[in-house]
Amino acid sequence: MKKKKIISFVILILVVFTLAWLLQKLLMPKYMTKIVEGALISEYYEEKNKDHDVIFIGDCEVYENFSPITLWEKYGITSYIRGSAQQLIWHSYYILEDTLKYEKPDVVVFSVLSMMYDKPQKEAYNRMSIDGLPLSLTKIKMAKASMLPEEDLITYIFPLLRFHSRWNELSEEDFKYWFKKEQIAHNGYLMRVDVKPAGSFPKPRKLADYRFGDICYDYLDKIVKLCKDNGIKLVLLKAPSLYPHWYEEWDAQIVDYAQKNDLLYINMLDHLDEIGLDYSTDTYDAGLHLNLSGAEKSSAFLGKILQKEFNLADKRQDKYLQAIWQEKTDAYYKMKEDQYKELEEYGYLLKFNLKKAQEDNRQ
Amino acid sequence: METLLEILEGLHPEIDFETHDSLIDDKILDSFDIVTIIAEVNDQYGVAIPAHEITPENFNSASALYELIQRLMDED
Amino acid sequence: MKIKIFAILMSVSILLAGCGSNSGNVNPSPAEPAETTPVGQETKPAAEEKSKYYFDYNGTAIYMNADAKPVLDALGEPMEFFESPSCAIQGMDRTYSYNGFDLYTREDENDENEYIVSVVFMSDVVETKEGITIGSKLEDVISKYGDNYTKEGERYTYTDTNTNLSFVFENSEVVEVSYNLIEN
Amino acid sequence: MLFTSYGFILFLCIVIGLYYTIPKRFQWKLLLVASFVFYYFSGWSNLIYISVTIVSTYLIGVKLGNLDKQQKSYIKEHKESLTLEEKKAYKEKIKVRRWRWLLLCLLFNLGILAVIKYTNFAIANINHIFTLFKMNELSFVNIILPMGISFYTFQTMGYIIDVYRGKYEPERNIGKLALFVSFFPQLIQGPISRFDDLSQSLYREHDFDPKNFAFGFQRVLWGYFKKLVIADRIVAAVLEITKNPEVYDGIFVLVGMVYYAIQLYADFTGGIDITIGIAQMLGIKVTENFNRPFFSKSITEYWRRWHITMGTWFRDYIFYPLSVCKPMLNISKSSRKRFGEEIGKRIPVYLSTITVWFTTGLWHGASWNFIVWGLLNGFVILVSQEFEPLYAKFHERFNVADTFGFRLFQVMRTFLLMSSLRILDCYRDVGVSFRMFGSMFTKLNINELFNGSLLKLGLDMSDYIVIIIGVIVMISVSLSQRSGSVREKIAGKPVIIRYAVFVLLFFSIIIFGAYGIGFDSNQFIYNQF
Repeated sequence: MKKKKIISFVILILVVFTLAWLLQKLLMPKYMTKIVEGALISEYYEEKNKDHDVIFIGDCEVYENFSPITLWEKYGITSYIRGSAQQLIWHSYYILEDTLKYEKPDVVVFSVLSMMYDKPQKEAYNRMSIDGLPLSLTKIKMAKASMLPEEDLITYIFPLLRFHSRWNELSEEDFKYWFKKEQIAHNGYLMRVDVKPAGSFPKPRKLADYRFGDICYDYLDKIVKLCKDNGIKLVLLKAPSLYPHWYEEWDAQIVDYAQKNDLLYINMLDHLDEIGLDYSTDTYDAGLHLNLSGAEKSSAFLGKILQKEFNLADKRQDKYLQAIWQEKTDAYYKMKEDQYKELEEYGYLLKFNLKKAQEDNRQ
Repeated sequence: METLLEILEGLHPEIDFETHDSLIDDKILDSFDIVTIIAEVNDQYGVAIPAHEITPENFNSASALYELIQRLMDED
Repeated sequence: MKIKIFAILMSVSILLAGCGSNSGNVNPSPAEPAETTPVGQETKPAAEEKSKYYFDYNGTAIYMNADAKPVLDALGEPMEFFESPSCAIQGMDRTYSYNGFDLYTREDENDENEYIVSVVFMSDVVETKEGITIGSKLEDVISKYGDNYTKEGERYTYTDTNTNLSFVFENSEVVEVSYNLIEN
Repeated sequence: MLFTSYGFILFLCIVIGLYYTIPKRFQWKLLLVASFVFYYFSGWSNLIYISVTIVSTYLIGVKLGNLDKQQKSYIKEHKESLTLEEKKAYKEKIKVRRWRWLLLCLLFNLGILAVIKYTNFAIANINHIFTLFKMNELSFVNIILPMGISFYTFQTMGYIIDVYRGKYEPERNIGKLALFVSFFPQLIQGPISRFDDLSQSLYREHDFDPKNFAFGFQRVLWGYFKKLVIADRIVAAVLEITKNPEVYDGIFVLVGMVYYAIQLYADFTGGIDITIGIAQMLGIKVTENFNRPFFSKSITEYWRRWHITMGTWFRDYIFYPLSVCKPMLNISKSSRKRFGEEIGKRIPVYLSTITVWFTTGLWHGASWNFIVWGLLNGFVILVSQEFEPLYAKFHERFNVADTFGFRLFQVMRTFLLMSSLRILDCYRDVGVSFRMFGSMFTKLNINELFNGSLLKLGLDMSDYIVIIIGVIVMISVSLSQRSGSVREKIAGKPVIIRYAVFVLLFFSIIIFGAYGIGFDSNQFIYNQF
């Protein structure tokens, strides 16, 4: 009799855990049609061939302004962008630490704009950067480092405890992507083809203190050390976006930091004409982020430097990689066409203009 | 014993106090009745039933109550 | 024996009274916790009392956190306009540039009403109603606004209810004046 | 540390895990340590208050015990040589000394409670008077109220009075007494246990009994269900209504009353279920604090089924001693002479009832609305006491007493009466409460209910569905409790059904619980006490 009781008890525990897992997957936001940036981080783990020459880490400055497909097509460099919305520097550090569990890239490119934020901004951004990671010690450390006061660490270990209240917001999307998610980015690049020419920008405001926060410098040191320990070349990068304003005082600090740590620092804002960016056609939100044509130009520029500085081999002849990247390139161009078609039909991209789409009830 | 029965009947004429032996448990006597009984007993027998003697054993039946009064009488 | 215990109790109660009053977080409402307080009583902010720091641009009083629509209509067509959606979430930050100052507004992602978050002077064409503008000296500022400011680097900030008025100096001359909404 | 915080759940798992692994003789010591750790999290200065109460009660308890022993041995020794008078005089001397020690303990501990809880209330009132005379006002004192002080102070005072009365021997081991006072599940909101009840199971060695453990765990889950799924979800609407009396009057006051009754019931009984459930998981028996109160048919019956331990505490330690003490008996004697039998009989009862209900109100909170709430309760009880004969005549004419309809009427009447008394808790201001109660009749228009304004109270349709289902579940559980414990019935069912019920209950808490970022998980109403 005792044995039977234990077995039935074990079955109960199993049932509870599977049910909890199923409900968690159902209730967690899917980020497939709304706020797609949320799905970027988890997409990396679906990648079959986790072996890239270059890994990008950072916020929208990387996942909107560079296209790994162009890097491959022009220079045979394999790359992946591990970006997420409002990715703060400690997010970047832990995401890099997590990525190194799967692969050892030759070069890591880090977008330095996130140095301007020295405290977590919004709970939603924390969730989008952290929930995508599989449960691991890195994820727990990352959550601890980024949590706002009202957040609990356990809700990152069991996200069901955070998203349980979505039960009355479940939509068709939640059921459709319950188990299988669609790919929304190309090796981390979020494509947008629409255009919105840049106008003027408000004059930059005077800051009380231009020095970056100490916590930012701590984590920058940690990233430098992590790369050194793994024999990876770290590149500091300022993407060519015109807003938020990149103060000279900030630039000076990064230049100084790069010299002290013998790192390559590229401020693409100083090479706009060399890149050939035209902010009336190459941006989709008046200069904040580049669109597809802008991203391809900036990738071409960056690829040349990376290849020269770190003599990255041109792997376009590699049969194995060719097959993999052919598939990625086809998907890339297919999405490009679809987006152009959508642009002609509606005049804007549905996925990125939810409110307008709902108003014209096309969603 | 008669005076005691008179007091009890005054409160609940419908109850036959001679035989009934669970006045408290059946919630026939509530806290008001108990207080009035104590006041009456103090008046008639000149004996003050202390608060900690207010227990179901002492108040469940008229006989038990009478025993209590006797005990308190020869104590002081 | 009795006196000993009595003495101990008395001394303890004196100690108690001492630690009682200086102990940690203050009970928000001085009055009682109640048997059945309906809990989480965030009292609705009393009618938004106006902060004494507001920008007056020829007759239009611009308060922080105020509804943007009437102010924008009053100020008329801005010289320049700039809009920046926050990274992924649907909120919207906007900047309207007028003659000599920029007006910053924000639109919440859920309730869609646009409110004013800050006003920044860039030239001496405009000044605060107390008469301070670009180029004013540190002494003028202190004489007009007093000295209970908080200093952070080169920025001197005066705070009142939901607004702070801050001046940035370069070699003790004002180079920027701004009214900012304090976000809690 | 709140029952609804993750920290508490972790703390609980650790304590229970240790409890059943360490050698049995250390079990109660573990609980003592756990209780102090638990209390530490509510603020270290609170530890001092509770320790002072424990030490003072222990010392004086032992003192009373010694005096009692001294008296018995002295009498036994000089059995022959002492005359009756000498014996009586000696007993009297000892009695007076024990009385003085009791008084010292009561004044000291109740003094602490009074100083901490009521100083600001007293200052507020003094200020009112000062303003009359245009004198400058006293400033408020910022004393944070230690968690659960009202409960553990009353519990210790009950212990010391019982020891004084010789009901049982004082506890000689200070650790055990400390555990009785600070047993963590009941520290925050009671129940107010009696030492002779709780000590029977508190100090015994318990080995793991699966059935008891499972029943305790189910009761904890049931407590969390009521608290998180129902109470914390409906509180938003209660707040919306009570915070804007000028906007929500008329029918909304009734809506607010009913919502508040649901919230209070679910919150308080839920918390007590968690307390009793945890104790049961540890093999410890804690007295029940509720007995399906909303089915009571009269106010007196209601107060015998709602917050039972408070009711019995006030009855045993205030109502009875007050009504049988010498001065009261003299008053009743003299009033009987002067006003005759009828009134004379009533005076002591009236006086003690009013005093008891005044103190009950005051105990609930240091503000006038609670005192008025208490007095109103007392008043209604006395009035229904007076109407007894009227009811009796009524029942003779139409013997409708045990028809279902009449009993339903009585239950509804009691529910509505108690809910309207509770308005004083919601509006926290006597004037506003009465005005709102009045507006229920003057500005009553029913169709306000159906124009969708119910959905603007912070609850949308899905919230209402969850609450309605929750209330139905609560009612059906209460109904089935009439014929024996629900958990026994479930335990009788085949395994599949038992597990299904458990899984359903568990996941309804996780999914429909009103906790986390979306809702600021509320403290238990009672434990701000």
